[in-house]
Amino acid sequence: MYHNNHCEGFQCEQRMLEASLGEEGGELGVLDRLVAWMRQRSLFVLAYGTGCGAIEMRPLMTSRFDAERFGIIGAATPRQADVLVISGYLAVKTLKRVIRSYEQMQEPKYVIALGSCAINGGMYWDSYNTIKQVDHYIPVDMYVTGCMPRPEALIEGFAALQEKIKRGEPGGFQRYRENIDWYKGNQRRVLGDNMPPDYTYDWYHAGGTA
Amino acid sequence: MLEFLDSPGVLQGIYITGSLTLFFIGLYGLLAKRHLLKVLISLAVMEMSVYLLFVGLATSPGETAPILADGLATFTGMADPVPQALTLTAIVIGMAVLALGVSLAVQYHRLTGNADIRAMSELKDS
Amino acid sequence: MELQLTPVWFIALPLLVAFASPLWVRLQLLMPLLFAVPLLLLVLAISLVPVVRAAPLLETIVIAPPLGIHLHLDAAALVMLILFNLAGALMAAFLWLGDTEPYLRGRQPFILIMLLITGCTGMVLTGDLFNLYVFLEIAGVSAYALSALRRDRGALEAGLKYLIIGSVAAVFFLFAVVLIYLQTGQLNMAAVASDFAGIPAPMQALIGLLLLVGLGIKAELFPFNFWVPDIYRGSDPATAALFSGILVKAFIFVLFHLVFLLLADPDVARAWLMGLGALTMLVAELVALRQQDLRRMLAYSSLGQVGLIVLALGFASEATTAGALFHMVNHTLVKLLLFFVAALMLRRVLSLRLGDLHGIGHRMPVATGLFVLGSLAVLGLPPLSGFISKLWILKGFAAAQLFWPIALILLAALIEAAYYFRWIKVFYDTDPAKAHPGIMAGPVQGAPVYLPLLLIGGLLLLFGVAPFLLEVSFVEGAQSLLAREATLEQVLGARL
Amino acid sequence: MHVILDALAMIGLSYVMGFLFYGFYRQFSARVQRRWGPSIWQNFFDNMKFLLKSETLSHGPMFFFGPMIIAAGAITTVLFVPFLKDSDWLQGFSHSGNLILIVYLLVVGPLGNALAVGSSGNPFGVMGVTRGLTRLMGLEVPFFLGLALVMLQHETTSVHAIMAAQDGIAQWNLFTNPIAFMVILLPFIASQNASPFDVVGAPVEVYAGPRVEFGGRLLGVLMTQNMMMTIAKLVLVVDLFMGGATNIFILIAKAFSLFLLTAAISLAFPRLKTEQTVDFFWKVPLGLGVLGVVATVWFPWGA
Amino acid sequence: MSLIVKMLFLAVSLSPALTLLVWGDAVAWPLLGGIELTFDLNPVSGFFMLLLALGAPLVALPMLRGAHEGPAYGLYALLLLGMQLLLLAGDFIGFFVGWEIMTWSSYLLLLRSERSDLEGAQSYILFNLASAFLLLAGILGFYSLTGDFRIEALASAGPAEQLILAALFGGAFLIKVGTLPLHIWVPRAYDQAPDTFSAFLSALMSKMGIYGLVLLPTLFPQGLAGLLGSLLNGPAAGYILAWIGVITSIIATFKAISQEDMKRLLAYSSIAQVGYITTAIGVGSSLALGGALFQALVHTLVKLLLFITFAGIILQTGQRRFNDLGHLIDRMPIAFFAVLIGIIGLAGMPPLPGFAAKYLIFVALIDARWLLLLAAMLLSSTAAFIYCYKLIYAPFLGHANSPEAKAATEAPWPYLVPQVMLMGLLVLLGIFPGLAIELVIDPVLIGLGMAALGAPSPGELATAYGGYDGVVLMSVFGSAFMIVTGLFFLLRGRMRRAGSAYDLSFAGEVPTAETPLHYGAGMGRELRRIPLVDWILSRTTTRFQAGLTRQSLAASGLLGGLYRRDPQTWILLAVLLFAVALTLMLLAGGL
Repeated sequence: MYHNNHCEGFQCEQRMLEASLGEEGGELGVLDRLVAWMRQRSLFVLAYGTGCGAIEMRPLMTSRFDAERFGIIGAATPRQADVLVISGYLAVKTLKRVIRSYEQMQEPKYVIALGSCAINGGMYWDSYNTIKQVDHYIPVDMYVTGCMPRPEALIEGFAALQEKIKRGEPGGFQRYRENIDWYKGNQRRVLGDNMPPDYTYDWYHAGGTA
Repeated sequence: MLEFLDSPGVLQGIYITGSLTLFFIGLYGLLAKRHLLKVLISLAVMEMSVYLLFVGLATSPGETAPILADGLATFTGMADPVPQALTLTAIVIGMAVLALGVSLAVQYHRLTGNADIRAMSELKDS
Repeated sequence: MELQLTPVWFIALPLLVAFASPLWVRLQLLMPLLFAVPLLLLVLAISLVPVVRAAPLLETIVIAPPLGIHLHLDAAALVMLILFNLAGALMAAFLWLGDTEPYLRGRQPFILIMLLITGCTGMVLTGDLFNLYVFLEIAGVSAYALSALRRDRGALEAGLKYLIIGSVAAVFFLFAVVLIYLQTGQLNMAAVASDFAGIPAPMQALIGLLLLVGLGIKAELFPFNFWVPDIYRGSDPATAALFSGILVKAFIFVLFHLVFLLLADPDVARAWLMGLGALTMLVAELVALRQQDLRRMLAYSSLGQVGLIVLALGFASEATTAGALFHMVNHTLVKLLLFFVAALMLRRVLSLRLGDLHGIGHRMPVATGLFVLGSLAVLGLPPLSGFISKLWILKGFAAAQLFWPIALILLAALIEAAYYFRWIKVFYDTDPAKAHPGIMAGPVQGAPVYLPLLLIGGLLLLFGVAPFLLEVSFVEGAQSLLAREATLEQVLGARL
Repeated sequence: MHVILDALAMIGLSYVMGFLFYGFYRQFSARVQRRWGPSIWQNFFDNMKFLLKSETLSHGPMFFFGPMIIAAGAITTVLFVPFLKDSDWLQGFSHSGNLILIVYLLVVGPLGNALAVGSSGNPFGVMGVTRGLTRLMGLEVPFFLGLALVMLQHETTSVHAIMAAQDGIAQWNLFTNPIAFMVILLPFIASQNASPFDVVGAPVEVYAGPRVEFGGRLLGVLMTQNMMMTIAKLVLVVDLFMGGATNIFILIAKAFSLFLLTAAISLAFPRLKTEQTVDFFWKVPLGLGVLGVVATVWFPWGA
Repeated sequence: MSLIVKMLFLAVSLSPALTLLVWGDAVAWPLLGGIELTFDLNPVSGFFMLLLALGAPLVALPMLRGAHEGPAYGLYALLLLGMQLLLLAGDFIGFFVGWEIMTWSSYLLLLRSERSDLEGAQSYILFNLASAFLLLAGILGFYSLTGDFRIEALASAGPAEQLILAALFGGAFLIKVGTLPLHIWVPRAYDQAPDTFSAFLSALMSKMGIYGLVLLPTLFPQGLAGLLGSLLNGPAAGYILAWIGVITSIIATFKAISQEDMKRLLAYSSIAQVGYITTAIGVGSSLALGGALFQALVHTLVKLLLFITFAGIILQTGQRRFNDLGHLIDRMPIAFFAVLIGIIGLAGMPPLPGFAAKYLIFVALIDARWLLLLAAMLLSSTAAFIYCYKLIYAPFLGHANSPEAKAATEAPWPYLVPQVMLMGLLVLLGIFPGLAIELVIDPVLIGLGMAALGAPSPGELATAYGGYDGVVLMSVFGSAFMIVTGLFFLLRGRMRRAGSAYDLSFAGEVPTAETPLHYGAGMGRELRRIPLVDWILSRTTTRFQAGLTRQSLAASGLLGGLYRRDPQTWILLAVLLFAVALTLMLLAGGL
């Protein structure tokens, strides 16, 4: 089903990581830099708590941490959101929703993996239904480690993401677009027939323009 | 002995009482009897009472029949001929009605085996 | 020998023709004659219009009134004559042209119909009370026999009921005549009228009530009209058309003729008659709401219209009287039309129950269309003639500033509409689940039978659009009906 | 040429005022909540970010045209509200319009957008539209009644004439007709889609609202028109009740003070449910309006 | 053969236009007893004749489609005849004749629908006849005062008599326009009538009631003000009428919102819209009447457009409930635009002419100082947005909910031609409200002896209270729309077409065709949580009317019992009555 599969497993990850090396913001034009600056100054976070990390996201909006001063606020629907925070472990069941929500977000869009569970399975490393590595299924732009990371760490992660956006580095969404077959293959391996609809896959393969 | 009966007042009183009695007998039969023929007979009795009343009240004692015969050339002392003529006519008509009624009743009985006026309910359909 | 065009012919000709019926049977002229005689008389009546307009015709039989019997043909009576003969001719045409049941085509119905028309004509024409009784019984007997004509259970039952109740009415009437004669020694109506005021008041009341009950039963007034639906239901629809179209009209005419003639002051009777008329109308319309049989429904509708006519005549102003006369004409035509349609439906579906007539409008479009036309006319909806006559009556009441009859008449019309349109809706029902296709399907009727129906429809429309054609007749009729003094003078003056 | 420049100036002014006012509002509310709050330009950034998104989902032509209609409606509304009194500038086409027209124009855009929401096929969006229309039904009655009191007071529907009649501060309708101002104040807040009457959009908390399916540039257009519309409404109320303005600074000052008032009220109250909103409007402001009518029209104290 | 009949029918449907164009002198037709029917065309009737001339052919066109239906054509011709008689009549009898012909011919047309049931048909004819008989009663009352049937002002009459007359006539016309609580026939009839005929009922026949209401004040020497004096700046009698109209439109609007059937919704909306007209007539000033006439004009066009369009949808899909339709926008784009234009007109939004009408009425209310009425009217007209939205959302947007809706195609051309023409007319009227005032409204006002409204330019609607310019409005809005759209495309970025209709933001879930996504029928249900709306929606007059029916049937059964007895009972009754009456009379005579 998912054709265009030139590589497999680790090789692909390597290639994907290498593809973004060596690009710098200095190469951006003035207009692009302005656009990038605007984008990093306003990040709408999809209010979607997948696991225990969601508890740590809430304080972000409160008076104590006040993420709004960085332009970070919540958004109710994926159509309006720029950032998806994978907050904690992902079950197989949740993964499908996460993928669907991610595909419904409008580019440019970014993913932050929050906590060890999302990054490498953490304490659920041998659970039968927990996703070990989120970046096998959707592209992750920023990893915030810890179990659990404090809100300050999350803000740190956001700031790093903003920095990355400002530099004009290619986001994870571009990786997703280019390696859609690999991602879909991985997703299928976990989800089996219970895959989310192929709208985005078809869109990318139809050329994805206009 | 019974001459007082000849006085017009008493005589007419008798006629009136009698015919009214007859009338009410007829009316009773009409209202209370269920057999078709009895009802028709009661009707005839009612009619009869009216004829009797008419003829009775239109005639005074001593008057003769209004027939110009046997040398009678004038109308003196004769009863008023009109009521009698009318009564005759009415009797004929009454006859005709009665005959029709009886024939219908007989046919009805033949057809349905029923002669009870209150059991005639073919037409009550609503 | 020159044949004189006198009112006697209206009575004599049908009688003669009726009694010579064996001859017509042999010559196979029954049906043509049944049609031709009323037609001839109709032509005669119409030709008499200018004559009567000049002065009422007074035809003395043997001896001059008050001793002798006389026929009195005034404008009102002429209207009724034209109506009766027109209705008779239409009825005959319907029987002749259609695929009529055999019991309506023989000698017996021929005689009976002729006698019925004769009786009604006689009642309208005669100037003598006892003669009136005779004609009343002639009409009555022929009606009893007619309603029992089919000789099945329902028809016999109807005939018997009709006979019993009709005889009671006749007894009451006869009683009144007897009392009148005993009190006044007169039988001539005009003579009685001039002496009537001299009768003691209690006796007047008794006579009045006897007359009211006797004629009320015959003329289908409210507390005395319970028999009507049964009779109409049991008779053949075509004969019911005659009862509703001719017989009732004759009795209403007689009732009011007597009232207007006998009472110097019609106010005495006004309250009674208007009250009874209004009651008749409202009760009948209300009861009709629930009817499930077309004939019963038409019977109640007939009662309602009778109530309206009595209400209008009872008021006795010129406009309402003229309107009522016009309404009589309309009602006769309409009821002929409706009962004829009912007859046609009965022949086709073999039932006239509401449930069996679902969707008949799609199978008998012309007949149902005519039914709709008739309904509109009977409801008094323009542009049909029923509207004009109702308007005339209502206008009479309005001009007299009397508003309760207007309210009642309109209310009754609304109730009437409720059931007529219910039937129409059922006729045009498109729900196939309710329709009974093919059950009890009788033969399809030929086209000619629709001719008299279409003619009636045309007349209804014509009188509705151009009522001025008839206006003079009705106004003169009303005037002659109300002109007590002039009539007395004319009749009694002829004696002197 | 003058007309075009004037129109562009009005559009620009209303946009700039719009994002600044909103930015101020966010900061103000942050300070009330003892936060630092975003920069005053934050709304501009948000809006620009959306307008510069590289991907925009569309559910069909009507979905696309809805935001266009609402934006056109906002621009039309702005152009029919006179911003300045006794000036050739910032008048737009207000001489061809009147107060009732403006009140109706305020609704044109949202209805056009409602079509787009429906076209998306998302039931949550339609639910939001219904809520919005219901709230509109509630607020419009007292709002219009208050405006009608003003129109009756000056016997005209022309905004210019009403503005011209308020010469000095003593003639401000705010003072000559305080009941009318009180009647319209809360409906006015609701028409700004501000708390406590903001359950329609239900930002952040509820997965519903008319904008549920909009993203990218279309959402940017919606945000733009929202800011402009807010300013148009503010200026309208300034014109009607605060005597209008003779130059831009006075205009900004008056509009800002009015905005401060409404913002303060907004921040002080929690959100109402839709039916509570409607019931509230039909009871309190409308009741006040009826009292106002009785007091000023049926039994006028002046006469 | 059938083609010739159809062409003939089309020609007949043009007869109102012909009458309007070539009518010469007055025509008189003697009836009897000094009653003479006179027919003439005056400016007031000319206005309504114009509506008829516009509507009749447009309704006739879709009727021609399909099988040849002789009786329907005939009845339609009769209906047109009746309405023309009504409009031309110079006397009450002619008016009544036309009124009744209209009533029964439309009833018979109604019967031709397969959907018509006994209840609906009965309520249609009975309410209309009740209206007619009230009218007749009023006419007779008028006659008893003047001795004449001509339609002209009463010369002299006491205040009580004037009030009774006004109540009778008013009652008649209010039933016809479907005022609450006498409206129950309207939704039933509009729902059950043949689909194209509903357009005629709503657009044109309700206008005859309006015609009557417009004529009503002219019967009295000082108009409505002469009845009960004046209140604030308007007639007190009109204040009552106006409240009747407004309450009607409020309740009908909420009822409309709660409907689940397209035609029933339109029916209630029709009641509401005509309620506005009633209100405006109640105000009675020249501004208000101008507004009323304008509203009548707009409502005619809008309802023709909407009913014909929905008739087309029902023809193509066979579905009429909001639940069963959806997403027809791609398959029936012309119908979509027709409904769009229609609801904009219905809601009275600028720039379409519905706004002009509302504007005039609002200004008239302010002028009369009847502000509470204004508020109430505004309530109904903003609540109308909800049903307008439902009207376009449920059939055209959202998701297709039945196989028919998924496969529908655009309606055939006899449906589309009227739609396109009406859309064009509405847009034109919206751009040039002043033109309509000059050409159509002012002659009527002058004919009624009122001040003309006037219009400085074709695009401008001007009143003493200010006005607006339709041309400017339309061009500003149009250019703004184009500029915004153009700018949008200048921005960088791509548009992405949703992969499927079910590609929805649905809380991470994946909706499918089985998911209940259509919000059409349920829309407005949550309004019941508002106490006032709940109170309105939970009340209905059907129960009262059913009770009335039951009671009259019970009375019928009770009285009918007398007729079901045997002959002996009848005779007994007669004799008893005779005896009682005799006793009474003797007693009365003796005493």
